[in-house]
Amino acid sequence: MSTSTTPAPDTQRLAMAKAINLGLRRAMERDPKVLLMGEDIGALGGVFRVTDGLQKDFGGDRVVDTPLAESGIVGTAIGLAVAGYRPVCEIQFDGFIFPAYDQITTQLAKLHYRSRGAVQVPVVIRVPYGGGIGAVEHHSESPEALFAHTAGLRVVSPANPADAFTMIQQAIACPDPVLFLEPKARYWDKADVEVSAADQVAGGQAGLNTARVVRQGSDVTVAAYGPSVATALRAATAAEAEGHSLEVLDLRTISPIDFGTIADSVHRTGRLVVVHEAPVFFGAGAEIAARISQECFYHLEAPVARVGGFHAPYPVSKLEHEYLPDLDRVLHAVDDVLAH
Amino acid sequence: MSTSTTPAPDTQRLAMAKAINLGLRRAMERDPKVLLMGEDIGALGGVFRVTDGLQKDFGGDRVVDTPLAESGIVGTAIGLAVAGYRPVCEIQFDGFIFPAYDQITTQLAKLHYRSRGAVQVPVVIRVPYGGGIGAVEHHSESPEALFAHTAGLRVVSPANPADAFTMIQQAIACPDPVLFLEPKARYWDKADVEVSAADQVAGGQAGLNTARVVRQGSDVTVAAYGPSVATALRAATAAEAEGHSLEVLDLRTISPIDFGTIADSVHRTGRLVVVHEAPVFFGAGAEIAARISQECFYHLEAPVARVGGFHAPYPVSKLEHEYLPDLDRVLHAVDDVLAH
Amino acid sequence: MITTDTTGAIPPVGETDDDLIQLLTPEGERVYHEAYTPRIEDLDRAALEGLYRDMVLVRRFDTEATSLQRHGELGLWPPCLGQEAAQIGSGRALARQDYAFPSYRELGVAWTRGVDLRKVLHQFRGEDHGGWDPAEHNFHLYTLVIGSHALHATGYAMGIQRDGDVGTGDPDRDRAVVAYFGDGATAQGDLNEALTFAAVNDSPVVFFCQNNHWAISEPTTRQSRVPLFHRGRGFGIPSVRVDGNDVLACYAVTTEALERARSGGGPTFVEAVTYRMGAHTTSDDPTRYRTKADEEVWRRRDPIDRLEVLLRAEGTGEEFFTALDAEADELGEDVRSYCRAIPVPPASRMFENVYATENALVSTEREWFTEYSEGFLTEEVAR
Amino acid sequence: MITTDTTGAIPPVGETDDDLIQLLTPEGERVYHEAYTPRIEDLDRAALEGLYRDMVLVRRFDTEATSLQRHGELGLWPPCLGQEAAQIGSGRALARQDYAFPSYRELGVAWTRGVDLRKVLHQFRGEDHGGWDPAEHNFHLYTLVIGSHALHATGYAMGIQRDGDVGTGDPDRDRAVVAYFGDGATAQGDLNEALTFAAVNDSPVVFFCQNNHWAISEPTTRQSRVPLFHRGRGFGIPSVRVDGNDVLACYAVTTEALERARSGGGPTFVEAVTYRMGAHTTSDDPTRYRTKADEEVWRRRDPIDRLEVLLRAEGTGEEFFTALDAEADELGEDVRSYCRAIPVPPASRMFENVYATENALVSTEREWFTEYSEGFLTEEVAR
Ligand SMILES: Cc1ncc(C[n+]2csc(CCOP(=O)(O)OP(=O)(O)O)c2C)c(N)n1
Ligand SMILES: Cc1ncc(C[n+]2csc(CCOP(=O)(O)OP(=O)(O)O)c2C)c(N)n1
Ligand SMILES: [Mg+2]
Ligand SMILES: [Mg+2]
Repeated sequence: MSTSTTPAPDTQRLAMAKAINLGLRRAMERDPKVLLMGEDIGALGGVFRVTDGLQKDFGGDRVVDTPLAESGIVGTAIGLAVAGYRPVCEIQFDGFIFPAYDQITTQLAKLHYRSRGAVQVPVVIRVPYGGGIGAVEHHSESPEALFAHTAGLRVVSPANPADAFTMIQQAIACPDPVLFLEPKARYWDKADVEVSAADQVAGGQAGLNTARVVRQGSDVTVAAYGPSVATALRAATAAEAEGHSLEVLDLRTISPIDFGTIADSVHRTGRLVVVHEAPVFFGAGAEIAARISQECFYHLEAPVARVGGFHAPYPVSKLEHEYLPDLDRVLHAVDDVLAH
Repeated sequence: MSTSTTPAPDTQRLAMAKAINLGLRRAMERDPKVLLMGEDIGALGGVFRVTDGLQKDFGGDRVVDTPLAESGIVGTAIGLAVAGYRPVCEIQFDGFIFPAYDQITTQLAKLHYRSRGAVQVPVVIRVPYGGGIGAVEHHSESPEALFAHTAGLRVVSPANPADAFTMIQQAIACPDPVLFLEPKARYWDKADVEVSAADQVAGGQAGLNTARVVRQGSDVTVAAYGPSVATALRAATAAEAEGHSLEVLDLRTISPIDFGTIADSVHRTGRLVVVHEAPVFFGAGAEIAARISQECFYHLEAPVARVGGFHAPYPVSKLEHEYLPDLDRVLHAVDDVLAH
Repeated sequence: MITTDTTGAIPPVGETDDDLIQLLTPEGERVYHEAYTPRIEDLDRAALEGLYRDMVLVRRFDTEATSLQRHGELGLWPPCLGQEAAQIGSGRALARQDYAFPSYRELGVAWTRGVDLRKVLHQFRGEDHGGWDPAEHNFHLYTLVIGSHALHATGYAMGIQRDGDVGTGDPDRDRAVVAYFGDGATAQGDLNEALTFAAVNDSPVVFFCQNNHWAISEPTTRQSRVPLFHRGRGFGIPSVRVDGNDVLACYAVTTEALERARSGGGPTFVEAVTYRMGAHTTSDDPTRYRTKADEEVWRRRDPIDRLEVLLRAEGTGEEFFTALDAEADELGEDVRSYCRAIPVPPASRMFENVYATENALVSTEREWFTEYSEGFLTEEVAR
Repeated sequence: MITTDTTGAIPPVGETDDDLIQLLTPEGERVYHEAYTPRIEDLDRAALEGLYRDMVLVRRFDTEATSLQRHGELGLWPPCLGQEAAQIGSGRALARQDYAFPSYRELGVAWTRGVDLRKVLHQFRGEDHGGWDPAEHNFHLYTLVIGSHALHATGYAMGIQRDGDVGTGDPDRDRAVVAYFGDGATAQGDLNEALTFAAVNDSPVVFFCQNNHWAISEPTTRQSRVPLFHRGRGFGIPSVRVDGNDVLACYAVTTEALERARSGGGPTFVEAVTYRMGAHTTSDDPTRYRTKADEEVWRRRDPIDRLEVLLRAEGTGEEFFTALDAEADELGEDVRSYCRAIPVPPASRMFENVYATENALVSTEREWFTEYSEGFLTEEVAR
């Protein structure tokens, strides 16, 4: 269904929410088996309007307003996938994915394995995640570590509109189930997106496997993903003023993790700070610190620092900016690793 | 309700399943608010017979055969706790806890916090976990990391009958919710249990907070918990024959982790191997390696080694002994850290 | 299900109106019902005026909260506009010792439980996840994860059974629980598991479903093929459908259900057919999924208007309404000043009550944070 | 619910027997039913003999598997003993293009889908998590997490709708799905969510509940106050209760339900009242929770015996039974030798099919394991 002629580059300035919307549209145009399911994704276009206009154009059978039941959404998506469809589920907020936890971890993640490859379940689960938008309880969580421990699932998170546009299409094209975490605080950030590249990039899987160096530097490596990449980049700018050169990595994928790119960078800088919003305890930073401490044992000049949420439920919104790792917390960690 | 006279020590030789049974009995005798809930725990005494005889002695209102619904079990236990009860839920097998995941992580773990201390939910969730018994799918999993990331829950696992007897009573006495992971492969292991100590030990909380050195050594620290402690001890014996002195720690608690005891040991040995059955990727070993690599940066003579399950669903039982970390895998890691 | 006729007779509510219990029509006329009229015989005029006052004050508070959100004083507000009869009628049926588990829109129920409504603002201002002590009012905290509290309610009811506070015949002792939830919640597994647990244990719990026709943008037809009270019957639970905009009928059916529960008859399922007259929350935009005409139909079925007609017909004088207006105005002003004065909590609050016991990890992180914040302050000062 | 009278007339099944559809009594006599007798008119004697053969061979296989477990050749076996009529009757109603989602006891259904039953042994020998290609037989893998596959079945049915294979009138095209589950499963949230999704989408799925009176040690009264087919009705789904030990009635009601589904009429809920004559699995000990007398009552309602009586009464000769015995014996012997010959899979299998695509983490771990195992071999050789 993809054309072999390369269209002239077509660049649009898009907010991330809109970039995902366009990526979904491209995927639906390309493959009639792609369908969207979730609560309020039809006429309303989703609470973040990510599916805006899609039901109008593709109809209620392909953009399905489901009953209010997350386990039901993922469970029926599995059945649809067995029947040859490529369902893209929307979970309305991070905190509401847990009723579907059993279907995701014991069913979706394992069906390919337990059928010894006979059954593929190319289900994508889109989740607006992370904090910073002043929301009430259960609307600001970062659950990635709770899924990355389970084999069979891919866990990814774009940090900018261009990656969001590409990666959502790669996720849909991928034969594995993908948990697609959308940093909701970044939904309105705008950037140039090369929308003509859709067909080519969607074929590849780079965004689902590899990290990317988004700023080069020589003193300290700062590895982040999703909403924290912007924080890391701001920290790098601020550090520069103080004479420190930070290399910023956008990990993009949390399962698998592209350890190679991290190790390469650490071989050069000798220092690593990992940043994420999720609690530090048992978070992605633990896995990264463990692995890099091992692989770069003789290169690390300071212990790997982890900057993230505290071991406490996500706080009330009036306190979330104390809870979330911000510019200052990242710089504090940078100072720490440099002091070693 | 506890008496102040200390009875003469009374030691019985008990299998772990029986030790837990006796611990439950003591807790129920001591506090009429303690009640047990789960599938098949009444007349059948549970599929592992851990609740054997308790319904007969305490009645169907205190040993409740519930409908077949794990979310319902934990959800109603929360309500019972709000009403002043201390429910002890049994989840029949590790692989069946996930339908209750939402109730455990978004409700049980958070109620004390969100009510700013007004509501306590002293619910214990008992789960036979881990592999090695030749079972079919979903009956051999080690889900501890999937719960330790969530604040508000305590996650513990006894490794021997004496701790099992004490810790189950401490868990029930604890005002926090506790995930109590029982290493099912060790249910039939027997040891001497000082059963007269019940009242005293149940008052304390040591088993819910601290690790224990179960074998002293000087070359390498091996930290394990639950079913892997026996493996670590066997490895220590084997290593001794080859001239290596291993110090074995029984962590006992996975949330919180007693980093102090681990760091103390590593300060002496300079080397650490962490062993658990759960997959290594995002497992408890990651958190331990990350923290110890930081705290003992100048004491570690080799990177922390992690020995555990692979990033794959738990395999068929004919292959589980290839999957599970065994004596040889532990020794292999010991050799590795010693070779550094 | 939605009728768009906005003229002439007010269309009947719902599809299977034969089943709908109604004691007060939208036009404000009493309807006689053999089983339920006797249950409101104790409601004299003062009591009716009390119910009216409840609804008016709750609506005023609710309207103020919505406008506080518009002015940036609250992060979010889920209005209960239009659902006052369902909430006040059922809430006033509860005895002091009964217990209610709300969802997140039960402002009216909170009022009947004696909760200072201003406490409800804290959560939506982002200052507290709760705001009141549940035990003080026998009114649980709001639960935002749809459906999950129905299990808590059922468990609490199982606790009442174990306390022996069911079927003793002592009106001060026997107790029951009410779980409040919406039409959307009926699709959740947890809600259905609660029905199973309550049914097989004969637990004293009333499942009070406010079918307000919408779960955000989805009409009730996306959650069920048939009226929702059928659901309860499928679990062997006595179930009734009531006009949720009729405060008298809501009071009557809840009274009956609570009596059944307290006396050992087990659970009841109530479907109160009402309408969410406002947006889902202040973040929502209903124009995307429903028409003004639909809303207009339901405006004409307003729960407060019809009781006013009845009261006036039965002799309540203008003074009552004037005095109530003044009381509402006062309440409104007070709410605004109270809300603006809610202080930002100290950052250390983040680390409090994570556990009920000392926890080494929390202590370590709190200490780090304190040092970090202080160092930060020092730095700032130094600059 | 359990009757302990073991003499005299065989007690009727269930509590509300008026509702129970039965076409063949435990005594082997035909019962006329206006709606359902016409649905078995196409079953001539050869067809009845076929159903009988199905049940006998499945039972023999099942008995062999139980005994293989006792001899240590299988890790576990969940016998379907006593449930043959429910499984064969419903399974034979399926068309080739229909799809079935079993739980873990549906040996009889597997047989009707053309699955080589020996493949089912692999899972219980601990050699495979599955054992067959679902697409080859339109028979999904066993699902051990209770209730979860009901959602998969519903989703598959939603796929059929999107394929346009419902209501075309073309008997080779229209398709439907059957979800098999037990009485215990009705308590799970997922099962109830499946009923909601199927109902609001009018999806072509039959919910076939084998109420075998037990969920391990818990009687059905711990899962429901009322007969389980009420549950379906609560969701607005047409629901029937059938004698699950009557292969003819099971065939008839499933045929009707599938027709409704294929023609666009949406889901049906079937409660087949049967009995788990054996242990829950070979690990279970039913003497702890039920009496021999209870079991004896149900032995007298055996689904195979009653069809034998009918067949003999309607002219099937001894040769048929003798030949079938021989066939069963042959099958039994073959099963034993097959089972013992199942090879232990290579350890590398652990790393296969974790993902459908290349995954760096899996590759790294597989490589490590290969090296580690080889090193180990080398060491062994060296010693
Ligand atoms: C488990 C879960 N999923 C999704 C949401 C997001 N959400 C909040 S309210 C709502 C609709 C609820 O509808 P209903 O139950 O009818 O109650 P109403 O809002 O109408 O009072 C949704 C989908 C949630 N809070 N919890
Ligand atoms: C979610 C889940 N919880 C618990 C179990 C353990 N378990 C296996 S079978 C069973 C009883 C099932 O009863 P029922 O649904 O009536 O089916 P039957 O075994 O009678 O065929 C239980 C509790 C499970 N497999 N899955
Ligand atoms: Mg609603
Ligand atoms: Mg059963």
